[in-house]
Amino acid sequence: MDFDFSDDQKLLKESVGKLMASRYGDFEKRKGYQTHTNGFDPAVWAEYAEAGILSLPFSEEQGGFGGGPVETMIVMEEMGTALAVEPYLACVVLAGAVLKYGKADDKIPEIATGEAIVALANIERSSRYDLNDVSLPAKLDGTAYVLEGEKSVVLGGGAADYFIVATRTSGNRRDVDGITLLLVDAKSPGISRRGYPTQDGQHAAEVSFGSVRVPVANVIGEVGKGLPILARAVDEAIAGLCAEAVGAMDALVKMTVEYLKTRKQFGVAIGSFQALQHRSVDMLVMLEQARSMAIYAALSVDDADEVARGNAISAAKVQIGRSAKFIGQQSVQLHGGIGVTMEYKAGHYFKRLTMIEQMFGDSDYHMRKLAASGAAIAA
Amino acid sequence: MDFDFSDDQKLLKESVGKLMASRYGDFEKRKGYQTHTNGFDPAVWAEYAEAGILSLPFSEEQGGFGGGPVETMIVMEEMGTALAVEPYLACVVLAGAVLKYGKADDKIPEIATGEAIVALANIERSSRYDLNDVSLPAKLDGTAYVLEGEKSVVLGGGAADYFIVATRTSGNRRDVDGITLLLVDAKSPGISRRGYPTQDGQHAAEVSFGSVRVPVANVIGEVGKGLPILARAVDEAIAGLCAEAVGAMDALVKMTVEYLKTRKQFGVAIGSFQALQHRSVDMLVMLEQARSMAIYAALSVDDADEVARGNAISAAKVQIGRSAKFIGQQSVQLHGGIGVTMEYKAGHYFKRLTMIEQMFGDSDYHMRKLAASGAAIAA
Amino acid sequence: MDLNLSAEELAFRDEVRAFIAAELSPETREKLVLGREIGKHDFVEWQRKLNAKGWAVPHWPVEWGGQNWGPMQEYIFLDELQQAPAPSPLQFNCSMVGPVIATFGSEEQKKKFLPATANLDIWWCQGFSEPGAGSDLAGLKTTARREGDFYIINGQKTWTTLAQYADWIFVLARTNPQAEKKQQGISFILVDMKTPGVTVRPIQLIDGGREVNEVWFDEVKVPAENLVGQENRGWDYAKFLLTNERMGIARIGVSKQRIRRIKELAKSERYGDTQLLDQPWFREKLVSVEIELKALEITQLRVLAEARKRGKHGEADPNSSILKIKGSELQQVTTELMMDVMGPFVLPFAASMDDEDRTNEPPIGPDYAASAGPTYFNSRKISIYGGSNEIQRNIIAKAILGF
Amino acid sequence: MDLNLSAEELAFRDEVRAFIAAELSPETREKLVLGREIGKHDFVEWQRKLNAKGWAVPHWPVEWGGQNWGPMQEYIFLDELQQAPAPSPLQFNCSMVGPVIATFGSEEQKKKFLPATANLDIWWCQGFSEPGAGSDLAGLKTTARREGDFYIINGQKTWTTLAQYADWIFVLARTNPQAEKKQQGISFILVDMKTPGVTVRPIQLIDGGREVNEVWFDEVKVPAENLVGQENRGWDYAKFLLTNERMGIARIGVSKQRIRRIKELAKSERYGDTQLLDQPWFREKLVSVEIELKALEITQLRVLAEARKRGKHGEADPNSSILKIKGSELQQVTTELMMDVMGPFVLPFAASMDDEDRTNEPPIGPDYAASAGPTYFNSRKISIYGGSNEIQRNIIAKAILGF
Repeated sequence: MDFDFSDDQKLLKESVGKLMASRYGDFEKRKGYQTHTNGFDPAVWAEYAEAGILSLPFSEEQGGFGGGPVETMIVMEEMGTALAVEPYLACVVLAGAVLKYGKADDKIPEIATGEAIVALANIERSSRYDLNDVSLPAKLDGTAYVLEGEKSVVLGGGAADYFIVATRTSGNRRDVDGITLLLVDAKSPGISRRGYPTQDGQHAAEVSFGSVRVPVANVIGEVGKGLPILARAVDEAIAGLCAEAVGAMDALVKMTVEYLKTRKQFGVAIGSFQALQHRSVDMLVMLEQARSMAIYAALSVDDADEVARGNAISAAKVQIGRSAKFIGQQSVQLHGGIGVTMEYKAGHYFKRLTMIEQMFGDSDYHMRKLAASGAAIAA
Repeated sequence: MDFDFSDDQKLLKESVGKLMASRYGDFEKRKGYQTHTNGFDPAVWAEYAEAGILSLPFSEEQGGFGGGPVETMIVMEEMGTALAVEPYLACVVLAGAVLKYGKADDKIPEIATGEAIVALANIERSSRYDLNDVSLPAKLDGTAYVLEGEKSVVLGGGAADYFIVATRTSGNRRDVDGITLLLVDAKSPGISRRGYPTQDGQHAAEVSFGSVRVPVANVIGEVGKGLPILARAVDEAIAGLCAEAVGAMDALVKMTVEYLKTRKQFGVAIGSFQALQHRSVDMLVMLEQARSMAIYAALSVDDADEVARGNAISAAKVQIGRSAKFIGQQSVQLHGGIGVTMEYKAGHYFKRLTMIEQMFGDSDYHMRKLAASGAAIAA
Repeated sequence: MDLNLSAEELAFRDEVRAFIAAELSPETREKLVLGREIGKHDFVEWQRKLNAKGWAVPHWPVEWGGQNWGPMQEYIFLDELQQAPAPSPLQFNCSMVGPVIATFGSEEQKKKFLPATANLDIWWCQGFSEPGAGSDLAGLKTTARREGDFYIINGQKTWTTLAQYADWIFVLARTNPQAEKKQQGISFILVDMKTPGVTVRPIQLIDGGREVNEVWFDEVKVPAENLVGQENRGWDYAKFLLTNERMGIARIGVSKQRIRRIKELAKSERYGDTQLLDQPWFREKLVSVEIELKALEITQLRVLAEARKRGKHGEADPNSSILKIKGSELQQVTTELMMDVMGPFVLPFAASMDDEDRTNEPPIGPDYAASAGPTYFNSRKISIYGGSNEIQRNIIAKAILGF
Repeated sequence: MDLNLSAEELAFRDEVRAFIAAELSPETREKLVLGREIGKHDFVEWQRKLNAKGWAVPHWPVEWGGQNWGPMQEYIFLDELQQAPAPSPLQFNCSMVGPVIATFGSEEQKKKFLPATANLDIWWCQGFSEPGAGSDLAGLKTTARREGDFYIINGQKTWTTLAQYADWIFVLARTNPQAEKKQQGISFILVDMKTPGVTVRPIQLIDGGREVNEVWFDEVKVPAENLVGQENRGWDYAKFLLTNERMGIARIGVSKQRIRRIKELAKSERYGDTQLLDQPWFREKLVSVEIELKALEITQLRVLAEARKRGKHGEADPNSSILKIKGSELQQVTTELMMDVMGPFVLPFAASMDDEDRTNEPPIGPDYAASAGPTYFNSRKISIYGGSNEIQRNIIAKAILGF
């Protein structure tokens, strides 16, 4: 039992913290980044590359630093505190994990150096949060698969140089088998996309595939066996998202307490009112519970037992979602009017936390998944 | 739209209020009543008879006063305020309704005069809250049914002179058809019972039927068609229970607020602490919501549309259950230690409210029933 | 006791319903259904139709267009508007400044302003809140200095809803800074927004919309005849006005309409191999809110019944604070349910959401998804404005529980 | 970072587990499983077994039987006891008066009391709370008047747990009523319960049990040598003692054990045509609590890890207030789930529940149902005693959030 970071991890935390402070310490800068095409400044991305955090989760053979889930947790928590807008989660954590576990190593160096953005395209109009719910057909035609259809809410999809597309090569819409992951060059003929900001100031895209030909060599993992890779990668992304949420919640709780101490009404700081103090305490309790579960998620994501891994990740997502909702809503409430304005940071934390709750399955979804799995949470 | 009582109803409220105050104004008296066999004092019951409240819900032809659901609401609310221990709900409201809707008028005068206690025996070991879950067989043998089996948690069963027994005369355990209600003399050979206090200081009994013969003339309603009568009677009992809960909650909220104003800690009345004031306000809000739904239940129980009636009653039971739990728990919490002692009244309200939540289906049960019914709550 | 509407009430409800069905512009209705902002044009067109029917200002004195309705009729009317859904008559005009002028204003003010206010020929906004005084309204700092026949106003107002459409603003300003208590020495003054020195700066809210504003007053010269009632008595008029605001504070019709809409959408939204509405967990969430809403509706009706007994111009009923707390919570929770319907499509932000004039971009995902997130974000204000729910709890603790 | 137990910790856990399995009386265990009260005999027998093994007072100084365990080992030990379930060593002896005597007592006191306290040859109870001073402990009024070589004690204590079994009581009494602050002038005195003038009156709790008492002191004459430490310094010793009490305050093992039990029962409980445990809604309720419990367990471990860093006798960690709040809520909610299992059989009250010696009456309904209601009722005290959850929030607001 050990909750300490190693010396390397402490260094990492410090250096990422510094980097994020320099890029995001002034909240106005963030607004500037968002005005770039695809919602982030490539210069910041290049800095990430230089600082080594784009290569962090990849092995040395893959051109990376061999960081594990704890390292990802450290980076993501700092991203959460900063409310960073770059597609780190989408490209490095999520798509990166697909490449890693799909043993498609050749694109990893391009991610690690910042040369290429890779985005996972798996959501369809009716799939909601079910990873097995994939219809988009990939029909074999000689040495290529031909893709036809649409993918939605592709995180980081506007800037993507490559898409990892979850396609159906056999079976029916919700079958577990028959899902094939294909690496698709975003410049392939027949691809069109529409990028847009998301509610929380990040970016995503709708992507259409019109008779897009993809060489069979671009299969990630094995044909028809894409789901376990997808599930593993999404679990890793959820663990990262949990850490991001903790960073955001921690910052938001601090900000709210600070506000209560300085904001005066009726001649006194409103933080002198017991009801508001107790509310703040309840927020702190929710934060600490969330922090514990983010750690749990990070330390469970490498669990060899897939069911145990999935359960741990679902449990963490539920706690994070509940805490995020409570802390987000209460922070806005305690701030009063200013909490719902665009110019003030608290509302942006609230929006990001709200979207985190919705991503990769909301709390209800993961509760039901856990209840159905029948396995207890590991004691 | 009218929330006023008629003049007669106002008189009723006043007279029942006075009666209950004289019997229960001193909380020690209640403890005395509980020491009687079957947990209540027959003298108090006789007073109820004299005051006319035992005959209240029955028509004049049945020897009653023709009171409707609003009159029952008035009486039950006063019973709740007083924390009365007599089997009014069990005998007059619940069993009385079975007799009324089963058109078995001949026993009603005995209830109305206080001569006889009638109790409904429908719960079995595995039935939980499902009224259709009836196994106890009644086999026709000549001109009698022969009953064999056990009934549990028969409210008022210790004192009962007659039981109304839900029996299975055809079909399988959970079939909707084939349930027959029989009026059974408690002195019939083969009946044994074991009375006991309930958690809230009321009384119930386990009853066994060993080859008990019941004349076919004692069928209430029609053979095999007992369920709708049962359902109607239970809905009426739930409406009454909702009113009782409102009486208890109202008294408990008042008591708690009074306590907060007088109890001193750290040199001040603890009611000066904002967090406790706001908690009291939340209790009040829950009380007013419950009061509204108790009214809704009373005014819906005569609804000719069975589905609408059932939905209204379920909705009321859910709100009452939620309010009762919140108010009960918070009252005890705000009282501190004294709230969990037997000698102080608050804990007894809490216990009664807890059992009310469990009776005739808890909030979860009625939520699921509503969700499954598909019909929206009447707008 | 009877929960049913009387025959007259039913007839009235049907009349309102028929009128809305016949008169409300389908475009306005669609914007409301889709959760989009409605623009000035929607408000004005609709209010003029209501005014033509005599329904824009039913609670005003009869000589100025009032209908002498009881609280129940007023409630039915508002509830039908909310459920339609249709815009309510602009509250700044009809529930706020109108009744104040009608009650405390001079004859000249009544003639000049009331008909135009009822017909939305003048659009009013409310100059009460200030940056330093949120829940502590009486702590306001804006001043009105008397100079001859004029007041010179200086200061800043904030959270001024739809000031960008407004022709006039009613302002609370301090005319006697030496007054003993902060509630004293405040006056209620009407200001033409075109007066030099008035500046409006929009505040963008987190949903992307720009419904509120800051309004700056820099040596704004206002004729003294624009003072309503007596100098230094403005706090009394503001209190009177805020009492008026409380009718329909729970906005039950809005929540009802949203729940109905959610059911409609959940019927067509696919969930695995079923429809979303077939999922027991989803139905239980809906039912759970419906129960509370039904309870609140009856609580609302009970408060109204009491109001009817007290007569028209009673004191503010502290029970309306209960309606505010629970009503705001339920409005907020329905917006959460709406997000549940959307699944991943809650994420995309439609840039065109913050403009009154839509671009022609197709929606991302289902066309009803775009407003779910913004509506949720925006709904957080409901428990903040008009006296935060914490302030409402203070009111109840004091006025009802006697702490 | 690593959430797994180390090899040593695992070995220790297994050793504790094996010891409990081999030594705990099945009757004691069954009472705990069924939620019945355990009697004096159960406590004494078990604690003597633990003491023989050297585990009754592991956190005491080594010379008095301590084991020099770290916080993690102490936690594992307690958690295993709670999960077994087995009684914990009597906290009044082991976590309260024992450490105070060992730290502040005279050599004579140590020799006289510590071995007997560890072996439960002396049963201690705690004389702190008074009727007028609940959360405001320092407001106590009991006095100890010095007369020659004696103190004369007068006053009333309340909420004295298991005083009916106690041989001795440790009392906080006011020795200097003139002290400036209420925390000053208090002394910590040991009193033989057999001293004339000591009267114990049981208080029945709403579950029917009689675990707490009032203890009256009427001119009780106590040798002055029974003063612990210095006169008028009792408040410091009490604070020291209350810090000790906080280890395991969340009682996660108790909640874990109850959840396991609920699952077991729900597997055999019929629900319609299935088992209760097959009902999705029931599973979701369970999972919901399990998630929070898992989170709390890790929070607990994080607090322990900090404690390990700070070393053994650090200040009270205000984070333990978080553990108290959440831990009490979860204990309470598991008792609600247990009632859910019972359905209608939660109603019957078994008269024999309040006696240590059971009558031989058969149970009403399933034998495990009788304790569900009483356990729920009784559990409400958990958020009240040891500093109510409101007090814990005050502590956190001040000590962590800096209000």
